[in-house]
Amino acid sequence: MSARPKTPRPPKSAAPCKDEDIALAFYRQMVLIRRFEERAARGYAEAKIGGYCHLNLGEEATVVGLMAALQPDDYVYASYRDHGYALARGISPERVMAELYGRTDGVSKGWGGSMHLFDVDARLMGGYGIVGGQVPLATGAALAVAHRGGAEAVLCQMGDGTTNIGAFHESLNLASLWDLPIVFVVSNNGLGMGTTVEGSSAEPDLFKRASAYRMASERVDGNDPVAVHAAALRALTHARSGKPFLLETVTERLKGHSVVDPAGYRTREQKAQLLAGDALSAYAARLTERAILTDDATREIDEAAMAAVDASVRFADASAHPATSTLFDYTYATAVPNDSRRLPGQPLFPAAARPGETMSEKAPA
Amino acid sequence: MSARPKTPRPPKSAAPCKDEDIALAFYRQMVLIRRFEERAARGYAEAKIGGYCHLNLGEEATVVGLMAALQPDDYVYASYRDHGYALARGISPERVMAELYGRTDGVSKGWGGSMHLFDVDARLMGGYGIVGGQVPLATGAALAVAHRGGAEAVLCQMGDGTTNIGAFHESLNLASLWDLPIVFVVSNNGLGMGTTVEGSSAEPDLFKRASAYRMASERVDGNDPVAVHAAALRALTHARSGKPFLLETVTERLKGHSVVDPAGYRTREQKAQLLAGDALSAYAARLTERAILTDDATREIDEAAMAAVDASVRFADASAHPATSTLFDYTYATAVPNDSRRLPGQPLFPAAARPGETMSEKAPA
Amino acid sequence: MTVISYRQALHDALREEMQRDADVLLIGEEIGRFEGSYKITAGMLEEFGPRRVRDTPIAEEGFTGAAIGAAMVGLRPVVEIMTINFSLLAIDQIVNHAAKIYGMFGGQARVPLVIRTPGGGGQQLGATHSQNIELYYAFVPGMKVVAPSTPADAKALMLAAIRDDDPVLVLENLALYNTTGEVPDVVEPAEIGRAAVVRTGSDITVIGYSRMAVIAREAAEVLAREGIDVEVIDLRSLRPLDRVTIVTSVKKTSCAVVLEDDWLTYGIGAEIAATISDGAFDWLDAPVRRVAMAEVPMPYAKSLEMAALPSLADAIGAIRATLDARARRA
Amino acid sequence: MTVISYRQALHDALREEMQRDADVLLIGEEIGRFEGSYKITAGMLEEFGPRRVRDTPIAEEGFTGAAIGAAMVGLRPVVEIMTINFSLLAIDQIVNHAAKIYGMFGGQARVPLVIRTPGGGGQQLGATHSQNIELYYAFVPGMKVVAPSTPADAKALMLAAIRDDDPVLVLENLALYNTTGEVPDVVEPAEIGRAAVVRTGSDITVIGYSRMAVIAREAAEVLAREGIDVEVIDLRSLRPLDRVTIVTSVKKTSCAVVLEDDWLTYGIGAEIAATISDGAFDWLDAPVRRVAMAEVPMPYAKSLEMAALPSLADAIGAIRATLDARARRA
Ligand SMILES: Cc1ncc(C[n+]2csc(CCOP(=O)(O)OP(=O)(O)O)c2C)c(N)n1
Ligand SMILES: Cc1ncc(C[n+]2csc(CCOP(=O)(O)OP(=O)(O)O)c2C)c(N)n1
Ligand SMILES: [Mg+2]
Ligand SMILES: [Mg+2]
Repeated sequence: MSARPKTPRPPKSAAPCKDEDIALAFYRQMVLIRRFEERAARGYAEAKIGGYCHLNLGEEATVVGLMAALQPDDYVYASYRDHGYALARGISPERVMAELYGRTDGVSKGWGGSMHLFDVDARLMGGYGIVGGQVPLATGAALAVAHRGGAEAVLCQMGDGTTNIGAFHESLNLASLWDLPIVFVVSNNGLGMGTTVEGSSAEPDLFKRASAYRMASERVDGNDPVAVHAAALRALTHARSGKPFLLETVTERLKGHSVVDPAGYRTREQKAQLLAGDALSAYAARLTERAILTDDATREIDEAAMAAVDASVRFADASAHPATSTLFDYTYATAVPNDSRRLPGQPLFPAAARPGETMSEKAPA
Repeated sequence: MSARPKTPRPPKSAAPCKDEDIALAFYRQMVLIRRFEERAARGYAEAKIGGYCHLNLGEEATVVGLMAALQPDDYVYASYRDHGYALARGISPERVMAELYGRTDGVSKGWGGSMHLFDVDARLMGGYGIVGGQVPLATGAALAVAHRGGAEAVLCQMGDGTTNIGAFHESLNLASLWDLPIVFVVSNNGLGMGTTVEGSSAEPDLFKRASAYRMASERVDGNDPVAVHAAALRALTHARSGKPFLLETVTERLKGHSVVDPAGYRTREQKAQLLAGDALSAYAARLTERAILTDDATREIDEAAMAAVDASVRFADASAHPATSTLFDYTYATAVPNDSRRLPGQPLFPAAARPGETMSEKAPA
Repeated sequence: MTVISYRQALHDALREEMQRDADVLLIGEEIGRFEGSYKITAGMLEEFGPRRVRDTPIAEEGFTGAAIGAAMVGLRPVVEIMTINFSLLAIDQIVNHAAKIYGMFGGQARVPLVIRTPGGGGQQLGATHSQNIELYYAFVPGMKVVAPSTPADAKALMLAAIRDDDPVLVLENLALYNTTGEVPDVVEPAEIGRAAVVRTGSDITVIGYSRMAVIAREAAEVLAREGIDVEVIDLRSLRPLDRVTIVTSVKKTSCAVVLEDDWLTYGIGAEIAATISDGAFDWLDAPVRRVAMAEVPMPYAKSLEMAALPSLADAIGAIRATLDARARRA
Repeated sequence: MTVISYRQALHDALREEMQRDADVLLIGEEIGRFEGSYKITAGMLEEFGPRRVRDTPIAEEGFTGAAIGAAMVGLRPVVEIMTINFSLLAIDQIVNHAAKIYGMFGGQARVPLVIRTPGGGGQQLGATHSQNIELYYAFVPGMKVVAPSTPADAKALMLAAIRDDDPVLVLENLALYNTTGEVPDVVEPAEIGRAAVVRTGSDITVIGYSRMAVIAREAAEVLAREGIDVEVIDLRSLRPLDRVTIVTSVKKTSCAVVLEDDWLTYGIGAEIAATISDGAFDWLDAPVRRVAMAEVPMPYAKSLEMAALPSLADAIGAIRATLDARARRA
């Protein structure tokens, strides 16, 4: 394995302690995510980024509030809409952008892409492209913690639409039955792709679904990072005592489902309204009003974010594409004989000698 | 198709109207099911019946109360524990037993066996061996009814353990979202195979799970056929108005999970207690007390049931085994070219002539 | 004849059947308001309304199962599963229910269901979104599986699938949606279960389906310029599999290459190769070569993805090598 | 050496690993209080307690996924899926998650998971409970799939599977649980990915796995009495597939028969036949014959089930026919 930059495990006391400092730190992270996501959209348009690319635009408050509530040893499982979670968990924008670019210095070494960010040091246990796929996995990580009597908790993030899939039901039941230290977070941005919560969930008050598992739950304003942070802390405390929790954060998705979706199912007015009521500017206004944020600070924070994002692009662009020779490196962790390592153009059997001729003793791939 | 006995569609007014008559009719059916199931267990021991064989012993009151509440045109989907449902739906014991025997006169022509009873005339839309498999299907049948604006309802029976599988969640959500005319019935016999409801469902008050879908629900004493009948009528009325319903009937499984299960996880005392508190004898006692049932009637009913069951065995035994030539009859409803109709011992290609020789023009199977 | 896209052909087939038969309805995620992830159902909600164009929750097992149940009771649902990868969430309903109901109940209930779903890689979608797992359905008696490679076949096979009384999986392909081709003004439903010799040739038989049938035709054209005369078979139907057409061709050409977009070991091509090696045993002058995807979880990085996916160059290389192998044995 | 049953061998392997390594735990439906549907885990709950022997709700996707997640964080769960038919409920977690996690995240997380599950028909369990769909897992890069046919292999392969850092599916078989055989007192883990020549012979190669490897040995014994010398290969590992052992044998015998308990078209045997026809092309003197299940939803009736399942007689018939086919060409 190449020596790649590691995500420093944040010291336990890293969180700023004064309210204003916390508020500012949240704002700073929110701006970083906003700028990063805007830059990612541009990278996609430039064909530097491929595949599906889902942004946290509009959801920054939820992302930042949640991640701030975690201890360094806690585990995070996320959906494919995971860039912000990675950044807020302390992973460098460089390594996140490099992953979006599909390069060797990316968090997942270019194997995962936008939907599959993973960092073992940050205990970010992956973004997952299969809707709901992360939910049983996160439940299992919590089972492992409980099995070993650990003090960690697991945070499992998912979207609103994800509450309708079977894995959600099976996992919440297991977590409750087995008293697992896990917080299920539903980032309710009101939409699946274009389908509304009301159009897909017979109980649109999603947090109420926890009652089917005798699980505690709460709904919080997902546009307020401080409120999310406080709710997440409560939920995590609950979880650490062996009682899983369902937390619903109500937020908005500013743009289309993924960067290629023009969101034609929204009217022009709706789009304008969304941008106007945007949580980031609302939060900035609140902080300015409370004199926590000055115009200078706003500018400085924005510039710092832009600089970090620009640096991430330079880093990503400079990072190497994975070499074809590494294609077979990650099929198995435990090597076994007869693993097939054959490129599409290669024959299954090397042109063999015929009966009577001397045989090539090369093993088939 | 051979001319096989059809299940007569019961006339709408067939249900007896006086309370006592109803009570007696229920008792009569319960006894028939009891005797049939006991005989099925014997048939299994005699190796006349194969595969898995799950009995309704102890659940007769639930079965009879539910089926009595249906209109002739309503659809029934059931789990593999389906013998009683078939009988109470009016299918002749002969054709049910013949199916258990795997014979051509069986309801499913010997193709289904104990777990897969189906009768298109009785609108018994199948027993299903995959736990929860029937739940989306039944939901879809209700969708078809709603789509056509029909007046029928669908009754979907399942066990308590089945409420933990994803399909349950997805289906109840769909049914509620789409206002479908369906009653989901959970026959809660307290156990999966040997696992208790408390050991498998974080919310053991199973009917409460309906709230996760804003669905109405109710729990009823599943050992009282009259109570089940009344509750089912309420639920069906609700469903016909486009509001799905979840009905939980609390009952007991007298014996093992299937006929081969000695139920070693129950103590001798528990077993004795179960037999003592058996719903059939309790119901008989109640009817006797209310002078609805006399000793003579008890005897007559029992003898009639035994006679019917004996006749069913004779019928089944006399019915033909499906001929091997019919093996390929039911792979497809719409015939298509190149369907593979090959027995295991047959070559894929008939011994072909070699180049130069005259070719056999037979198509490969 | 008009030249339209594969996407349009699918759309047209759906629309015509919706107009023709009130029992046909569309069910799937985001097919209505969002107009379909790949826009096959664009405009359908507006034309046919929400009762016949059912947007569903994210619940593949539930809504696929519901479609099967609706089919049992006489509707003719067409389900969209957004990509074939997600069909794994619904496979119990498809394999254990849709494919079994007709047989398991002795022919008492039919399941006139269509499942439309695209396969295809090459879009940097990563390991879970780049699989070609049509094998899972083609393997199952009771299922029918068709895999058109042209707009004309897309339309004709979709029409056939909708009118068929059995569950039919129609394998679409992400990489083909924007390809175009001639489609007759009036299209008859195709016969499910027939392969097509889409180019006659005498030197070698190349067999493909879906995207790889397109690659096969392209390879044939390239090689034709060198005087190599390739016969191309487009399987069109994976179940039933038309062995006669394949074997008949190889008896003529005496060698064959199979192109497939799935993994080699146990892939669709294994059956094709085994079928040829058996049915044309005495005619075959070189081993049947298979060109398939590298056997790895598909990486996101473009460099790796390109290395893992079979290409036109791979196809041409394999054809040449097979002709060489025959020559060596001649 | 002791003679024990296949069931006992599996049980012993699990028990020894549970004793050896506290990270090993058992997860599945009815494995504790009920002692397992097929009693492989009898006594385990009592010995190891409910934290290490986890009875689950009926939720294949949930508990299999949870086991995968626990494996990601370092436990070594052994999941029982009651029969392979029910694995379709969990296949998204197995194929889209267990098999992908190591690669998709660039090697950062391992999934040391075992899935134990029996296949096998012949018990009149009907269409949904009689399938042999190991193909679905053997097809997937990232998975390992082993299929023991003897008590000794059952133990050795189970030990290997538990100690392996990748997801391994151990295919058991309903019809083999009560079969017996010699097992060494101390068993070393087997090497996953190796087939075994379990009987050497010179006339023909017969290849099988799981129950059909037993049938292969029986057929060899019957034919030996007539002087026909059959070489028998037990695949043991379906993924990776040991092509070298297969091809080497056929180069010696020059003809082969494949026995499989799944459906013929696209079944496991297709790959074996294709592999032989390619790798031993110039040595092969007759087409590779496959003996497989009839391609129907399995009927319940005994008469039909027996007709649909491959038998010893079918195997013997195919071997004779293949020897004849070779003789005709000699
Ligand atoms: C099993 C599965 N089905 C469908 C999809 C396609 N899909 C990707 S995202 C998405 C919508 C998810 O909505 P939600 O859970 O609310 O998350 P959000 O995107 O709003 O964060 C869908 C349907 C998928 N990836 N996986
Ligand atoms: C998907 C699936 N998983 C597991 C099984 C094995 N199985 C058959 S019945 C059963 C228990 C079902 O319990 P419940 O739903 O309470 O129904 P009951 O048998 O008590 O009527 C199990 C686990 C199965 N048939 N299908
Ligand atoms: Mg959403
Ligand atoms: Mg039960």
